[in-house]
Amino acid sequence: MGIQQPISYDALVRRDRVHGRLYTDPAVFSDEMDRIYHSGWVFVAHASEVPNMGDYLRRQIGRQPVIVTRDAHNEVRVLFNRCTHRGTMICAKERGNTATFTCPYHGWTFGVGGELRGVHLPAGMGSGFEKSEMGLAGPPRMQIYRGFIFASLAADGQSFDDYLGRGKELIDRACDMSPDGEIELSAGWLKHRFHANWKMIPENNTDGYHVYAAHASLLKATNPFASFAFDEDKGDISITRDWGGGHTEIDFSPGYRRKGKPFLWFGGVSEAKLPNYVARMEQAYGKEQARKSMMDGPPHAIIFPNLFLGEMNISFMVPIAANEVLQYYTPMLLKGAPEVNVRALRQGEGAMGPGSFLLPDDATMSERNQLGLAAQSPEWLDLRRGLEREYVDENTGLLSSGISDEVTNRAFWSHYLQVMSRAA
Amino acid sequence: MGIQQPISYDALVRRDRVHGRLYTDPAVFSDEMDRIYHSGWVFVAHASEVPNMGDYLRRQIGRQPVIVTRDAHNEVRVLFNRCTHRGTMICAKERGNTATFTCPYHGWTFGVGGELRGVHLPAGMGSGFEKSEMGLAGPPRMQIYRGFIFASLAADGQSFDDYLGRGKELIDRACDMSPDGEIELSAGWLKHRFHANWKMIPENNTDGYHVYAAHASLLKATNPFASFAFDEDKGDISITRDWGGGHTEIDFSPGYRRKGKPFLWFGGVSEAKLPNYVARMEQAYGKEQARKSMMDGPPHAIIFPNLFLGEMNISFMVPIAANEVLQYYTPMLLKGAPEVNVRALRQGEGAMGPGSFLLPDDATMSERNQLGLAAQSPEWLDLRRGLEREYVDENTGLLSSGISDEVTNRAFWSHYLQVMSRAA
Amino acid sequence: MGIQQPISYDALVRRDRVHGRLYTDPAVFSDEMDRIYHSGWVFVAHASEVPNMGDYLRRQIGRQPVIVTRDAHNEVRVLFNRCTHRGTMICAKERGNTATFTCPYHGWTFGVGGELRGVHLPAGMGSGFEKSEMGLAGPPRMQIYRGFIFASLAADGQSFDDYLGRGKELIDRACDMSPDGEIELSAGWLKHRFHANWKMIPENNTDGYHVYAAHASLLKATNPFASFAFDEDKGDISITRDWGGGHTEIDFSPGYRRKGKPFLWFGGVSEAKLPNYVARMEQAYGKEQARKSMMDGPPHAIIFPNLFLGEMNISFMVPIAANEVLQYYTPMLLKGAPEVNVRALRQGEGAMGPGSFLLPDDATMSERNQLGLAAQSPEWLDLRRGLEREYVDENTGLLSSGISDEVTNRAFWSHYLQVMSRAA
Amino acid sequence: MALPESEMREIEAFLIVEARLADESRYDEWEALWTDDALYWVPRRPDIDPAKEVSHIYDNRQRIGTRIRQLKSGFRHSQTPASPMRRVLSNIEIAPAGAGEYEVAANFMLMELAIQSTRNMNFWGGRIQYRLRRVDGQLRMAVKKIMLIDADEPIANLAFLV
Amino acid sequence: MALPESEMREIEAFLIVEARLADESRYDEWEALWTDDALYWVPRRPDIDPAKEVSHIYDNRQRIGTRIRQLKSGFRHSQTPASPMRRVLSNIEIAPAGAGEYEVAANFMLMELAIQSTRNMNFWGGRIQYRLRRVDGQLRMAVKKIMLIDADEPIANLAFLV
Amino acid sequence: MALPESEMREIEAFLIVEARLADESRYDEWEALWTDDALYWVPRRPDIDPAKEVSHIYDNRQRIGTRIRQLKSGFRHSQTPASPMRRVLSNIEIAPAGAGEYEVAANFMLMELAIQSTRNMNFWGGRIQYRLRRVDGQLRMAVKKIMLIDADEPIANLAFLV
Ligand code: FES
Ligand code: FES
Ligand code: FES
Ligand SMILES: [Fe+3]
Ligand SMILES: [Fe+3]
Ligand SMILES: [Fe+3]
Repeated sequence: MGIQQPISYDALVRRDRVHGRLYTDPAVFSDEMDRIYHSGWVFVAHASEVPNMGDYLRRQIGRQPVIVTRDAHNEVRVLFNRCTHRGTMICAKERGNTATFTCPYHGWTFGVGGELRGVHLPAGMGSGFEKSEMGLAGPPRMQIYRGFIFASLAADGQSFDDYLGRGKELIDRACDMSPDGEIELSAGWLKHRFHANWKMIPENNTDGYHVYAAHASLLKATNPFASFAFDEDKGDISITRDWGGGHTEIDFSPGYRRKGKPFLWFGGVSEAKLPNYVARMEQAYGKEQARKSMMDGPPHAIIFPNLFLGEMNISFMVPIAANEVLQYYTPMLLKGAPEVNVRALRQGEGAMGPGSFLLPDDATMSERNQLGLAAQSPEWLDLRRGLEREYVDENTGLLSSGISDEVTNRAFWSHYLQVMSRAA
Repeated sequence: MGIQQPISYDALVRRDRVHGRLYTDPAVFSDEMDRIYHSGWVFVAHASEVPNMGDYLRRQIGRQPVIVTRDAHNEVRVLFNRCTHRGTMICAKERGNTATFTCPYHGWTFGVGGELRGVHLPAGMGSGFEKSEMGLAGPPRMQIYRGFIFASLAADGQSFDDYLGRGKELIDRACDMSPDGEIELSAGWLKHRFHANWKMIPENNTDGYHVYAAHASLLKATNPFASFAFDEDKGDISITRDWGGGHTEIDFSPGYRRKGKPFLWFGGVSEAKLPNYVARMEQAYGKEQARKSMMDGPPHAIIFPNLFLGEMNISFMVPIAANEVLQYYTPMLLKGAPEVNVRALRQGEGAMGPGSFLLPDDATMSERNQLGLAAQSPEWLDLRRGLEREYVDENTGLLSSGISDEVTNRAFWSHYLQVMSRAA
Repeated sequence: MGIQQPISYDALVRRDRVHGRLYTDPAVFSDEMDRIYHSGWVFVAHASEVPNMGDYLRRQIGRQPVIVTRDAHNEVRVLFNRCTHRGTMICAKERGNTATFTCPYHGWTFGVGGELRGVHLPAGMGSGFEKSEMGLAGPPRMQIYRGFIFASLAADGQSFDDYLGRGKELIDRACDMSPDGEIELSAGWLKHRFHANWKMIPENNTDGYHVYAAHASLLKATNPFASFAFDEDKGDISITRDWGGGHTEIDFSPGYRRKGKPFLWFGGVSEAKLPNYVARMEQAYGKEQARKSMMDGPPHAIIFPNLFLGEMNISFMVPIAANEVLQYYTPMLLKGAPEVNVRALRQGEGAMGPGSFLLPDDATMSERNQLGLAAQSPEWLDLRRGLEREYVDENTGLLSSGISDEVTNRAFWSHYLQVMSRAA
Repeated sequence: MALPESEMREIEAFLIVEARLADESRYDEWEALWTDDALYWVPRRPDIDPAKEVSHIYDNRQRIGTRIRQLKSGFRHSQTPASPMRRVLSNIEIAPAGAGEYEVAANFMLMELAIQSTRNMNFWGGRIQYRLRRVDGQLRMAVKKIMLIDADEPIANLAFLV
Repeated sequence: MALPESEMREIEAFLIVEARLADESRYDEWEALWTDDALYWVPRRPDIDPAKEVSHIYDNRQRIGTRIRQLKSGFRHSQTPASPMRRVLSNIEIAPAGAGEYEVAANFMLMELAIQSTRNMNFWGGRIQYRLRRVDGQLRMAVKKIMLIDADEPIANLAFLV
Repeated sequence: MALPESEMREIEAFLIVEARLADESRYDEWEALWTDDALYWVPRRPDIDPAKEVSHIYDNRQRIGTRIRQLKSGFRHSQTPASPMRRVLSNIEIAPAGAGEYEVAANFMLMELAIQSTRNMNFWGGRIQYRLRRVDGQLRMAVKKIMLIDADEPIANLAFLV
């Protein structure tokens, strides 16, 4: 073990393969925190999680604790969970509603907007002390798109529009499943911890190739109808897409369309069971667009690096170490669609979370992936599936291929290489 | 993550602030072990813990295990808990009395003074083998001041007198609470583990500013009298002091004096309840000095880096990692004052240890401090309280200020910077 | 903590002593993985553990997971437990029998010989994809000597013959305890975890000096006969040997011979209790050689770096970290000797494993050794025992000395230095 | 109020059998303990409204069936091989709930060895509320609500029978 | 010697209720279980003399009151929010001690989630000796002595009701 | 089938005493609980054949004696000092086995503090099968088979009385 050299990522990421070290080396993880999580744009929370003035919740941006609040001007704020006096974590509760945060150590009081309200025995701070300069810090950049809150810990760098890019279309499709055009993340989060590298999650979430093997047990356990999600022939015609910027998708809609029935993405519930939803959607978007939404369903897509639009669920991920990660899940509730939401809760329990029918097997795959990578031969992971048959789709203009092809993984890695190659 | 550079501490410690990295970076912790704990003077134990010939107990000096013994010449010895044959820890029991330590691995026997007594099958060791050269090693330097045992693992460097400096006056005040001028640490140690950096403990212990917020629950729970220790107006007139060399104090005596009643530092017990103590003190020190001691009480002070004179308790601390520390506490029993000691036990249980009314909240503050420092904005911890109003007190010649001012923390850090700036 | 320099091992390993850092420094451990476990020859398993076609079991080579199988050609194979597609650990079960391994992630199927059998939706892999190139990888070099499977993860380097050297004679002696010349490791493995450096195990296993102290409790608990293994006078005449290449032995046979009774190595069971064994041995090897084997017993020897021939037990060790190791044990069953084997099981339980009468004390010694080495004085471990009286034995031509001498430990370290001094 | 001793022993014995069948992944026998109106519930917090919030598990009788079929499929990778585990049940409180029903509560701790992946030992603990009912003289389980101490923290796979 | 079954059940039920009130940080109800001469004791070693050595907790009735007021103040930061926890009580041994008193012992394990700071799960375990007394027909707790296995090791905050 | 309550309490009390004597390393009293044909068994897997496979512990009465003498020798370094520990026994199932014998099973968890070396807290858990026999009116232990959850994983020293 000699001197530690900077890592050259272009030697580890190739068009058709990536090196195992990227998942196992703590030095790579440290670089990722610097270059991706502590400077680039990351998903933090959704505005519907803090609907009312004074609402707050705790999150992480990379390894750094933040509080998301709704301030006195009814604005969403992201604040570091660190007192400006001596650095104490001011908020221990995971969520709640408050007028102020009082630091338990010396009693400084901050407003929900982060402004410093009160200092115990203020005279002692001296003449140079300006409360206005001592409010809670926040990320230099924060942007909200249709309720999705993103932040960057770097003052400069890629613009938000450039970062999100065509990922907006994916978020639009999710939100437009609601007759009011709004989603609500009010069902609470299921939280999952496993011993794998964080990158396995965005890779896995839009990997269509693993379904038949990794989720074989569910195919066997459920009747043909319920297992429609895994219908073989649909498999053939569903599509993996590279949306640019590391954003990726599996588009199941071609399969649904071929069957010609709506709501196949929703357990195939009949329209008759959702009369108000159908009516409100047609009212809101017109019959044609409403039909299209109900036929195609919400997106199944990754927004780089840590957000997963999982059809009727929203998920995000928190990297802990090279070999440990947290994944959070919640049903995507649709404003103005109570009929849908009660079903979405039960469907979410079936699909997502440590006790569900799907995610535990994905978590085990990721853990076994991590364990396997301790073996150093072969050195590389193979990413060539579909390289020879991927194509640019004329309707979308996106690099695309069949569901079982690794278009999405290559899309993730090519963007990863670009980001990691920027000097920290 | 590139090449690891030596850390320049003067960039991280400023007069009015310190950088968060000092609490979180394992490389800083490693430097601290080298420069403070494994070369400077540190408190190890008190002679009263090994009163009789053959008594021993285990301790740590930084990360290194030692045994403190009372040898056959009735001298206190500090010995490394490592067999000179193959390095086995020879003493596993935490304390006891013995004539010899027998290494369990190959049976070498050492006297309580560390001398090698017996070697199994000695002939095999060869002609060059001299028992006299193979006794247990000890720290190159060890000094005892009024029973307080300090050691340095460096043969050269700052002298003990220079290290302890005016800290002697603080130790004197503690010991002179006993009519015999001796304290006895025979009540056993409460041991506390928490996930925070060790430096938060000396900082916290002489931080007068945190009492109103961090210990608000005790103020609310106890009746005015019992809560005298936190009396507002006393707060205003108690004093924080920089004793030099990183030693710091909160002097509560001005508050006691103003009330004009003795023993306010001892739950305000009436003299009538301690007739023999009062008599013996006056006998021993003369009425005036005795009155003064009973009025002012024992010191509330830090001896750098790891000893806390906590009024009627003694405490020390063991650093484990950048984010983990142990704290030990025991009531300070006074030789010749049984009336006092039985009360001191109960008072100690109220104030100190993981189950007490005070320390759990301090531990939680330190842990939340550590958690908050994971957020990297602001980068600095603020230490400016009282900078503009601190003054040199004419009686003591010490830099001083009101109880809520950070004189003590600045005193800790300026000494820390000096020590850490010495090349390892 | 400055820049990390390469470690010069010749400064840490001397003829008569070794430096404590070799046991505690993670950088040393990392070098050991590179230079010993991930490039040199190491014991992996025994062929009798996979007797039938399709049998498999999991092992580690250093930090890397492998599967040992019996393939379709009835050949023993060592394969990395890592799918060639995306690196998933393909085999989670510890042992079993199978025709194929199916990767749970995307369903690729491999034969027990490692060959890639089936790929789900193979077309997607493209024209360049050759199944024949995508079989499970294995160590570049693998050799079996009398059923003992060794592997090297380096394509080049020391030859197997050169590595095993005269260690073959030790393995021969073990196997020749069976009338059929074969041992069978079918009794299952006891697995032991403790917090010590891996090197303490080969050192301890052929350290004759520790028996009287470390195992004093067994001497006291057992009656003279059963405790024969520790008979004082035998101690004096048993011999420690350096077999070269880091292989070491304690030869107890001189003690047995002096007593002139066979099977003293086997609890002193009388021949009358093992009539068939005695008969079959004489038949197989001739009366003289059979008598010799039954008199001298199986070897008590270390094959560098991780195999222990522990008389009627076989043991190997898995390094986990600088301060953590696993040790595995199983009785050495003798093909064609059922009378012996049932006793060997009970004898193994007495001697080996976390619940036995011997190994728990060795494990505690190693843990206490590790704890003691945290103290940094003296810096060195003493290895001089017998340096002045060791001699080259004319019969064997081996450097030898009495049982209590550290010939074996010096032999381990001199080989260690040679291996570690090779640039990684 | 107080039930006869024999009835308390009978109920305790039922809980112990249910725990053993779960510990040993005896799927069919465990499934057979349920009533038709079964609810197998692992909420994120003890007090959530399942009509508004998501739970880790909220299985009706049909979904319990699916869960068991999945576990028996041989491809439930997160339980292949099944985790060796044992749980201790204690602090049992029993109250009659009329019509041959009982409200029962107990605390538990469960050690689960994740041999299908990390081989880590996972520690689970919390409180269980059962609703038991006598059906044709036999005790059956109508509700099992497992309130994990760390249900609202990031937890490991919960793919075994908890 | 042997108590009637009903009396043993009554005593066991009392211990179970006491444990539940502690687990759920139901401070007032828990405080109400104590007699006036209460002793709530967590020694550093089972056998120490409290007149000579210090304990983690050595509360008389008044100090129990202070402890409860502190916990209820809303500012006991080391229990704000209160730790979610559950304990299993077992190996219960009951002996009559005359005059409506009972000497009771049990082993326990407790999982405590430190959500006010690290969110670590802390594991506590040991043996408890109780002295129970019948007061106006009701069982009350006169002594609860909790002997933690690691009482003499460095331990985490013990600010909850153990 | 169902035993009288008093007999069940008697058997439970025996198990609790056996556990306490083991927890407290009271070696002689523990040894005295065994019958002459004793088997103290910690298998590597619940179902192994001891004639073909090795176990962690497979002590007959004589070997139990040796084990106790070793522990009492003062030189059993792996238990010097002895580990402080406590175990919880629960899920007790009792079946008469004729001729004054009983087949008993229970689950357990044990916290053991390795103060002789690392001072780590070790967590042990599993299922125990006992064979009890009435000898001269007293219950005695003929078989204690401890099936550790992680018996086939690398485990820490098992030198204490499990
Ligand atoms: S650290 Fe927040 S008020 Fe001092
Ligand atoms: S290590 Fe102490 S006698 Fe050998
Ligand atoms: S990782 Fe094995 S089949 Fe894909
Ligand atoms: Fe999946
Ligand atoms: Fe404080
Ligand atoms: Fe040994």
